[in-house]
Amino acid sequence: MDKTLPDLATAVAGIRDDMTVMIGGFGGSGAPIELIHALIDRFVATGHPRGLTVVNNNAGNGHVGLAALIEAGMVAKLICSFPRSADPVVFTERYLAGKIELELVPQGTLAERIRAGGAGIPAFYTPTSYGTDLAKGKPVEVFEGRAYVQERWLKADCALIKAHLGDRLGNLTYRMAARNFNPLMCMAAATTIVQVSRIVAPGEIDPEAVITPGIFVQGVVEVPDPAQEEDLNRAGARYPLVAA
Amino acid sequence: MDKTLPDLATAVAGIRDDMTVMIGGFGGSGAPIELIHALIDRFVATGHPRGLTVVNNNAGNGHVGLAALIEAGMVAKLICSFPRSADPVVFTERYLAGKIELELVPQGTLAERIRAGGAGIPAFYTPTSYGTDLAKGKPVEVFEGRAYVQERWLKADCALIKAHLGDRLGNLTYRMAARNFNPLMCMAAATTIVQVSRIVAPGEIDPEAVITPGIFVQGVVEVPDPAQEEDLNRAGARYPLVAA
Amino acid sequence: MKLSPAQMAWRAAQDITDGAYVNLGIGFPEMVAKFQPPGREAIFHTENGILGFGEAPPAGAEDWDLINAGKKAVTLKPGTAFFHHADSFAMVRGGHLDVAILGAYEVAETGDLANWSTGPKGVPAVGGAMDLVHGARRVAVMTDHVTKDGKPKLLERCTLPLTGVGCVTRVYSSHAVIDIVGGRFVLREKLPSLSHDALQSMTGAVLHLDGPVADLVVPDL
Amino acid sequence: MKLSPAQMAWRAAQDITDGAYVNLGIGFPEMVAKFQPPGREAIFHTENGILGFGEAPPAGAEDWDLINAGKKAVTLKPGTAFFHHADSFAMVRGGHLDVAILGAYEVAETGDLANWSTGPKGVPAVGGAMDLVHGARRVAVMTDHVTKDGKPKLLERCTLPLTGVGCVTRVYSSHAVIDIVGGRFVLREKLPSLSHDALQSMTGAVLHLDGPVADLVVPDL
Repeated sequence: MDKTLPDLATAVAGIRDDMTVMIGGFGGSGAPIELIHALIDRFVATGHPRGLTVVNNNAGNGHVGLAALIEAGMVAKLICSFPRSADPVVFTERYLAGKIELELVPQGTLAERIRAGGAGIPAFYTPTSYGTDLAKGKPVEVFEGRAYVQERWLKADCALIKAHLGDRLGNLTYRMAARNFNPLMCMAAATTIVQVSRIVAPGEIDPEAVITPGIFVQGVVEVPDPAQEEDLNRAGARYPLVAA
Repeated sequence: MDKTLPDLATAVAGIRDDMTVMIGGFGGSGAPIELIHALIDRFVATGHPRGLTVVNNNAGNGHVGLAALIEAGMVAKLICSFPRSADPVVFTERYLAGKIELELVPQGTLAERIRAGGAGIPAFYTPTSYGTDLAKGKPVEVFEGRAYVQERWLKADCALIKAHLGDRLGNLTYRMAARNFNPLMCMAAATTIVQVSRIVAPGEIDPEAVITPGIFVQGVVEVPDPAQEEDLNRAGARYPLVAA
Repeated sequence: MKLSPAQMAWRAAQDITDGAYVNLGIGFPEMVAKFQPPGREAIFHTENGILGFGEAPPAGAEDWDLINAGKKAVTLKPGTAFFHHADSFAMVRGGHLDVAILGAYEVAETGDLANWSTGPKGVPAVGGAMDLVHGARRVAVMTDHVTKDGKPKLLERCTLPLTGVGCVTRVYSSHAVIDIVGGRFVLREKLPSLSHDALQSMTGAVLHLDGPVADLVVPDL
Repeated sequence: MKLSPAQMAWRAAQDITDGAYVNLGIGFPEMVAKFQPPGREAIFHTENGILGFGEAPPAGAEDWDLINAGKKAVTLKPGTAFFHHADSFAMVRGGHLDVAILGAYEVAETGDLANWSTGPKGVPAVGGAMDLVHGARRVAVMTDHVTKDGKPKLLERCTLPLTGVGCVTRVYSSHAVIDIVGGRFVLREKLPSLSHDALQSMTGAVLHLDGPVADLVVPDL
């Protein structure tokens, strides 16, 4: 069993038009910038994939990573909790122009819906959003005298993930708070593609330290010195490098 | 903030009659034998606590640990998935004599109910047990053409937990498969009491390696060389040492 | 005269007990962490998966994998723990946090909070606020007493989309400390220079009294 | 003449593909791990929180914190991972396992399985079976073709309490390999020495044919 992939282009080759794609990260931490940029490269070369539904906590910042994916016109719908950032202009303009659909989900509900998708739980109840606009149209049930909203699982065709170490079996570790949504999305996608800073031999990751067991991972590609969205934005970067 | 406790007697002092107590472990691995025995000591000395509802995957093995707790007559009801073991005589006799109540729960549902209790999810849907006797009386709902059973959260007044390393803030690690139900039960109890093999200074546990963050823990007591249920049973041990 | 955000944060910090687990909302509430009274150790939680983090690093020393919910860099402390988002919100939703302190657009005497949407125009963003208001054992709000236009933010009923129903129990405003008890605002502290009538005129619902009103005195910050 | 449990396990092992994630039920199914065909690497999951564990250690070298769901000692292998019970059953319920191989009291032509309760007498015990039958992508059963009393275990309908409805797709019995397709038993392989009529007489429901029936040939084990 060898889940390692030779390069980024191969890693993103399976993503097709209209798929639902989960993208890990919280803001820039844990965002798989290189995988996203490889997907943009494919779109620039082939016109595909497009019409994507993207699940991420945010909506991109500046003109790299998720923001660049949106700016390239590849995203039809975004499912997120917080589409604001230091420089949200790419999403904001498209959203206000009606060019991109938004499903706003409270952050904890978003995390739990993704976990539920990975754990085979089609629905669960949460107190979150009860009595608010975000609960409209959702079933409400009272348990032990308190009202809860029924939320549904969230799954994806593919997840693009950033981890720290990975082995050929797909076992992963993360780096500090770059963990965030990444382990959950690994569980909830039919195909989970991970960029890691280093591919190590099986056993080099302490079995106690594995955060994502390999069963949740389909492909691992090494990206030795991954870019940080924050650094790119502070440098005024854009992707693709030749701006529109 | 210092959650460390001076001794086992202090650790179990807060458990009162008729409480629901979660006890970690899967068979003997991860079973907090010393905490259980301290609780038996208190019962022998004071006649309390009794009438306990115990949540554990199993029903004890031999005449130590959970089996001894049952044998002492302290347990009114057991919530578990698999009340069989190499030597299940203590539970079996009481159960067949109608002296102890049993709520049998599929293992994955038991784990998820406990997690739900800890995560503020009052109910969720699972395919597990659909169409079986264990689903009787439970609501069924169809999602995407498949039938699911609604299960409810499970919480406890107290959890007795075995971990490996712990610090004064309550951060914990576990040892191999002794992890099992322990981290979930830490989340689901109002008061979580943990025996650890070693208390270390905050920071000695790598922040990436913390399995149970301290927020889920109320008390930590050091038990340097914890007994393994399997070893005790192979040696024919009984607890209390003077058998009834 | 009114309290600065730092002064409001200082006042809110005085109510945080030793050993409390605390989540501070993005923006001004983040300042509360700086004003922990000596001898008390609160442990701060951030939605993106850190418990027990330390203060901001010096400029240039940031690690962008070590940030808080506001995407600002933080630091490690002995005893810090990392976890994923589902575990993070298990802490929130499961009732394990002692206190959440959030910002507000509007607070109602019913305890309702509106802090995520200014209406149908613009881009809505909710983040973790809706989870926090139904998860933390105590939900407090830190806010200017009135809007930039001078309109009351403490109201009989919220006019903006709600974040949560009946969730707020204390408001640290720029002019007063007000509890919400039984569907009523109860004034606990006000700036000494401010009359009750003046405060009432800045408030969109009746300020009730339940015992003496203390002077709201804070250090220069 | 019939297959031993080891021989049934050998036969079941031949169907496990390279790279498959597999859960083996307590008891005889655990033997399947020993008979992986050369060149194939299956990864074994145990409900109590280990993925990718190795075979049993020598007697005396057991670590009782390193056990499988049957409480038998196992070993580490390069790439082993530990996790808690909720994550373990997320793997099961979430459809991440390729195969589960379980024992059976009864199997019906509908795919229903009964393997947890022999009725109201005795102590019921379900463990992880009910989760596995609705979680793994392929659920197979390994069982003697008949009970110790010679009664059929493959039936039109189960008489004992069900573990799961319509979940089993293949039976490795002591005498045959039988698929369950569209609510019917379809015979795929049988012991060469056994006539179709003899096998049918040991079976509590009609054995259908869908193409040729292969000889069930296994090594001496």
